[in-house]
Amino acid sequence: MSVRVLAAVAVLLIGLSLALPALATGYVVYIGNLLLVFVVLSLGLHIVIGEAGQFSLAHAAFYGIGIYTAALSSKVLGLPFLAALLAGGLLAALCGLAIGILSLRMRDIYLALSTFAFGEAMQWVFLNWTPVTGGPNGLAIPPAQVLGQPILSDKAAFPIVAGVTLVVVALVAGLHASGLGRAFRAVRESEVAAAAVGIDVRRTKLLAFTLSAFLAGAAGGLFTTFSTFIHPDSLGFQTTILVLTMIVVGGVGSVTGALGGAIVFGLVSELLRQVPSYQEMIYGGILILVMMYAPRGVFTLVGRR
Amino acid sequence: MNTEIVFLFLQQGIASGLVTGSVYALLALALVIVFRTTDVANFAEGEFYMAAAYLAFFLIALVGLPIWAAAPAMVVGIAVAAGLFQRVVLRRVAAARGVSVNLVIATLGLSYVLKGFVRATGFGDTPRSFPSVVPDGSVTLGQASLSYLDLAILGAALAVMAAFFAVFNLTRTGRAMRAVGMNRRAAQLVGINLGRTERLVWIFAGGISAVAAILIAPKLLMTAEMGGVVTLAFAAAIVGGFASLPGAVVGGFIIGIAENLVGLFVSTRAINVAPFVIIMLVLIFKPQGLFGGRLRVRKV
Amino acid sequence: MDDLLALDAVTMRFGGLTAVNGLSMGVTRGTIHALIGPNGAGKSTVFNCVSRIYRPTEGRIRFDGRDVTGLPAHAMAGLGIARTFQNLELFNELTVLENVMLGAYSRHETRLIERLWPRSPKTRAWAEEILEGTGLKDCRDAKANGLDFGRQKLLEVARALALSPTLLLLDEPAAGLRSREIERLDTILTGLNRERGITVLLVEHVMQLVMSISDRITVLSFGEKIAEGTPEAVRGDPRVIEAYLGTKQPGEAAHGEAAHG
Amino acid sequence: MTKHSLCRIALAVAALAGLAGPARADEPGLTPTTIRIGMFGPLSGASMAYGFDVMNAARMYYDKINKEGGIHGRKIEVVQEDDRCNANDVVAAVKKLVEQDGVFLLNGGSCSAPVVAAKDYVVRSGVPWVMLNASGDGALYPPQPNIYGAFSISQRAMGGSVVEFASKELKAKKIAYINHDDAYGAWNLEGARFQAKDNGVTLVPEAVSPSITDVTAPVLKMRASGADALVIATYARPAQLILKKAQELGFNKPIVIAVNAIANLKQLAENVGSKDAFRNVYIEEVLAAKPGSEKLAWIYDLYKANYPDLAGKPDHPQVYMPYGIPSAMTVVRALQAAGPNPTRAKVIEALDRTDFDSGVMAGPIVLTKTEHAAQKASTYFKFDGEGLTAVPGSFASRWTYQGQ
Repeated sequence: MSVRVLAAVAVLLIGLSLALPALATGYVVYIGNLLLVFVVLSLGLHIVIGEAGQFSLAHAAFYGIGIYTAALSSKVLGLPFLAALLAGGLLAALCGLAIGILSLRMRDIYLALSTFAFGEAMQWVFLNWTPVTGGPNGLAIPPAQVLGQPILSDKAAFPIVAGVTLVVVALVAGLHASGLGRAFRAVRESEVAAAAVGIDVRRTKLLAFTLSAFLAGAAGGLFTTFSTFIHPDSLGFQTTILVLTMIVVGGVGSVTGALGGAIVFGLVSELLRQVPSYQEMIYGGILILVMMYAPRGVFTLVGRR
Repeated sequence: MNTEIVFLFLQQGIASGLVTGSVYALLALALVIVFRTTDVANFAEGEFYMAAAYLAFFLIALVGLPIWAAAPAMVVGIAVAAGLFQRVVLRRVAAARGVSVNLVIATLGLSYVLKGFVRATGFGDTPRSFPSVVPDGSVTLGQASLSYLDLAILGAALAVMAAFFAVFNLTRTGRAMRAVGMNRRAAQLVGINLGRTERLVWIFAGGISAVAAILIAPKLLMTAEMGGVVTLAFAAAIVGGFASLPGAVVGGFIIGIAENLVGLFVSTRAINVAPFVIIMLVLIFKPQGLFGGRLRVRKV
Repeated sequence: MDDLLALDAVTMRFGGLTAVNGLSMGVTRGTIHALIGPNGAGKSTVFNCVSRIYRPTEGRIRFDGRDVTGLPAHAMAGLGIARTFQNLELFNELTVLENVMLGAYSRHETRLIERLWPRSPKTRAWAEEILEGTGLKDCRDAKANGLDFGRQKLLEVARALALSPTLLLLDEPAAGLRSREIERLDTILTGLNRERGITVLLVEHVMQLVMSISDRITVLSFGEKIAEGTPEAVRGDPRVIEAYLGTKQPGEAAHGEAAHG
Repeated sequence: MTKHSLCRIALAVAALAGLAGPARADEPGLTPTTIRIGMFGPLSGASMAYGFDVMNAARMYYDKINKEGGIHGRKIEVVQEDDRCNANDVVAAVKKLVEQDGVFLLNGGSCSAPVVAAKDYVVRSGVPWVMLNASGDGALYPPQPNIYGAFSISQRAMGGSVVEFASKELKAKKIAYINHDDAYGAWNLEGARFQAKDNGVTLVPEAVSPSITDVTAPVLKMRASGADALVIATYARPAQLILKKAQELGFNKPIVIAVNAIANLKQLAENVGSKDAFRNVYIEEVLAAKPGSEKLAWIYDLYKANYPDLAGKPDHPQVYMPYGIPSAMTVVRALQAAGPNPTRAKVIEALDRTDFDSGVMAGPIVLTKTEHAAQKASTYFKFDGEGLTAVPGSFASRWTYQGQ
């Protein structure tokens, strides 16, 4: 992502933070909040798939860990929002690291399916660890505390969500342009050559897994600012696939692609609610057509690199 | 729990597990032959199987064809459709950028289209079945009881595996498929038609999915969501090594039996998590699955 | 003797196959040293042992007096060992500039802050300098897999040079190059060696290049060393001539091989 | 795609762009001639069967009321949203209906777990919410001031009732109970446990996933437990697999199929295949009469008249269709009771005094200030694979909310 695109994103997010709560309805702001959570999720998955080229299908699990941790640390420990969000991110990162270590010897489809299995197992844990997660009853999320004030509406939450998203976008764009980002991509392109130029391939992969899980967990923390309820049903493979679709349709390997894919696909998904009887066919058709005619993603032409 | 019950549980659990395992194995075989030749993890496999079941239902229940006429017609129909999908969509996706994730997303798109289509017909919600090709009745093995249909499914999984094993090892086409799987460029150099070989593999996969549907739909019932069972076929394939035909069958058995034993001796709540725990355990110790061989050292 | 790199009875077996058998050799600091031999002689295996892609079954490898046999592959770059690959291992989807910048990763971008700082100005400047020196400047923003073969080969060398290596391992740098490109390679390598004092170990079939630039040559056949010495000495060695299809001169024989090297 | 759906997408784009402002008024959704009601439920995807025709039923009932002159001269105007039975989409649908479309009240929700996601928002916004057929126990206990539900039956009441039936009518001392590991299952098991304890019988519960493929383990365990009766409280597909497996494994005790599992009965018999499987099978029903009976005929006739296209489609009307009627009736009655100048507060007050016989459900629809689950009764039939024979007597749950 070029500096110019980043600046545009910053202006847009800051502008929306000021304008949206004043002008739009709570519904529009809610959709905005949700889209931004998916932006953070996509950027997280982008790090592990787009940058480091490692196939991870456990993203929804890390997202869930972030949500439950943030909600519970706010409920039980009374942590303020930012601390709860970081707690969610860190616990998710820790799990990401563990999965990374276990998966180091695997590649391609084996890696994909072992992380898939982890994701499914975690969803089962969310559903069955009733004393902690509320199990099938779901968990009521307490209002996030910012500067001692509870956040009670989508409009109050939006500037916070937008602010955190902006920080994440800037960090991921910065990472992409940094030496570490290049090291990630080197591992993606050729592990042998990466080692030959002095990149510790194992450590780099682990770092990618950890960072990716951290962002997924942080996205979960963001979700708790405007949501009041979480159920394990929302934390399954469908969610992982949705995020994967966002980055692939946006353009694998491109920060702009992950960002744009999340926004566009989030919007498409919301708009398709209006055509219930056709939506699955339309959605599937879009995926096929994009893969046939825009295989590098719809956003790679804007702000490549 | 006394010993008598433990024995009963073991016998019935393993017997039924073998049958359910062959359901997974049949679908896993379709996944594996596609993957090892074309490198595509087919996320639409479940929907091929679903579409096949509904096509059979349509031909039998609505058109009124007898099953001996409907079954072959449906197998051919699905096989051709799978071949068409490869020809029209996948070839283009692969040509534009052979990244496997793009191919996966394309198959995912197809799965949504098929599910949406079946739902739009109105038949997708109520669980349905069509008359089984196998008569009612059951046999007792020790203390375990299995229906004729169960035995037919078990037999079919083994037969399909054997047939493919023969095709892959003994025929020219089969050897071409293997060669393409090992090294596409080299295969092309020795005169193998890549497009045709890949298309054949998809046609085969469509065919197995259809055969599986004839046998399995009466047992597991049909809804638009019935393709979800392929998750367990993926589990079976990966446990077996994802490129190995016997591996897929053994993997299917392992998953099927483990589900039952976990349900009987641990908790029925844990049945649906058992396959994923097995995947993780197997891959941690054998990163290429049970039959996947060793990690290849790449020449540089 | 001032050996920068020393192999001590290195043996590498793959299953039942012995690719390198008890090889001992030294590469003197500041020289260009060639490793030659017929196909399958084990030259690339030696390279892969030195760059730690393989762990030798037996024997020790010392670099600059230090035993490096147990170090991981990525540690070698930090010590100043750079390499190129016989079958090209570029970062295909990255640009030429990024490829070269990655070469600098372990020696010029060592502090965390440098690795995390967006756009990495220092590394960028250094990479530009390398591109200038290797004549790849005009394609700096092209993707590596978009270059022609000759430039891809050159890019491998450029990436290795970005590391500021003490020892440069070149695995068939001239294979597939046209004669004009080979001449340029000759100039670059000689220049590096003379001006920057980089020690070079190369595997090469193109004898024209080997004979013109090498200070010393080691000849391998079936995993064993059969000769070692100056180009003139090796050229006349009967065992070498025999290894290269009996009667032919090594130079002539190798031209045929280079086509499919 | 029809022109109509393109229009809908265009409108939705406009809404998201903030172009279509909300209706602002003291009492939103109210004009001198109309009352706007927001309806949501699964119109697409895997859960469509639970809500699609239930929404149609409620809509056709409102049409009927409109044709009869409306409510105090106001016509009911329905705005409908798809919630995909997915928590995020339920919340999006509810927020759109309340803030964008400015509806007066909500009449929606067919899936019990995800609808709970909208609870806090609805309570904060104060809009009256009458669920469709969602049991929604999670939003009803503890009672919220403006949320009403369980018009088919509350899951606690269902669990209590089947256990009552098994222990009183079938004289079972030990009852095997297979349910799901989801929200539904957690709630109905609570009612079942309470009733079993109260009746002094043993309950042997086993929970399975709704996506289970091999039901050998739960059925075999139930058989080995020596239970005198088996209650199947799963959804339709697993229930049919269990029924089939029970017969294959020679389970010969009575089997009670709870209402959650009821699909098309003819299809059920066909799917299970063997007639032997139905020697000792009972089904729970929450409608006032068996499907196809005289008493409910008006609903099916109305459906045919309102949706001739749909009625021609296979499997339509869907089994749960009639459940939409009592919910819509409750809304209409409360609006009528609130008088010619209704406010949300007046409607909530009226809802808290609801007590009528819908003629559609097995029991009366009763709502009070402290109990917001509407319907608790069920009846039982013996099912032999073809015909239904009513079992006389009432088998009510005795579970009540005791606070947290």
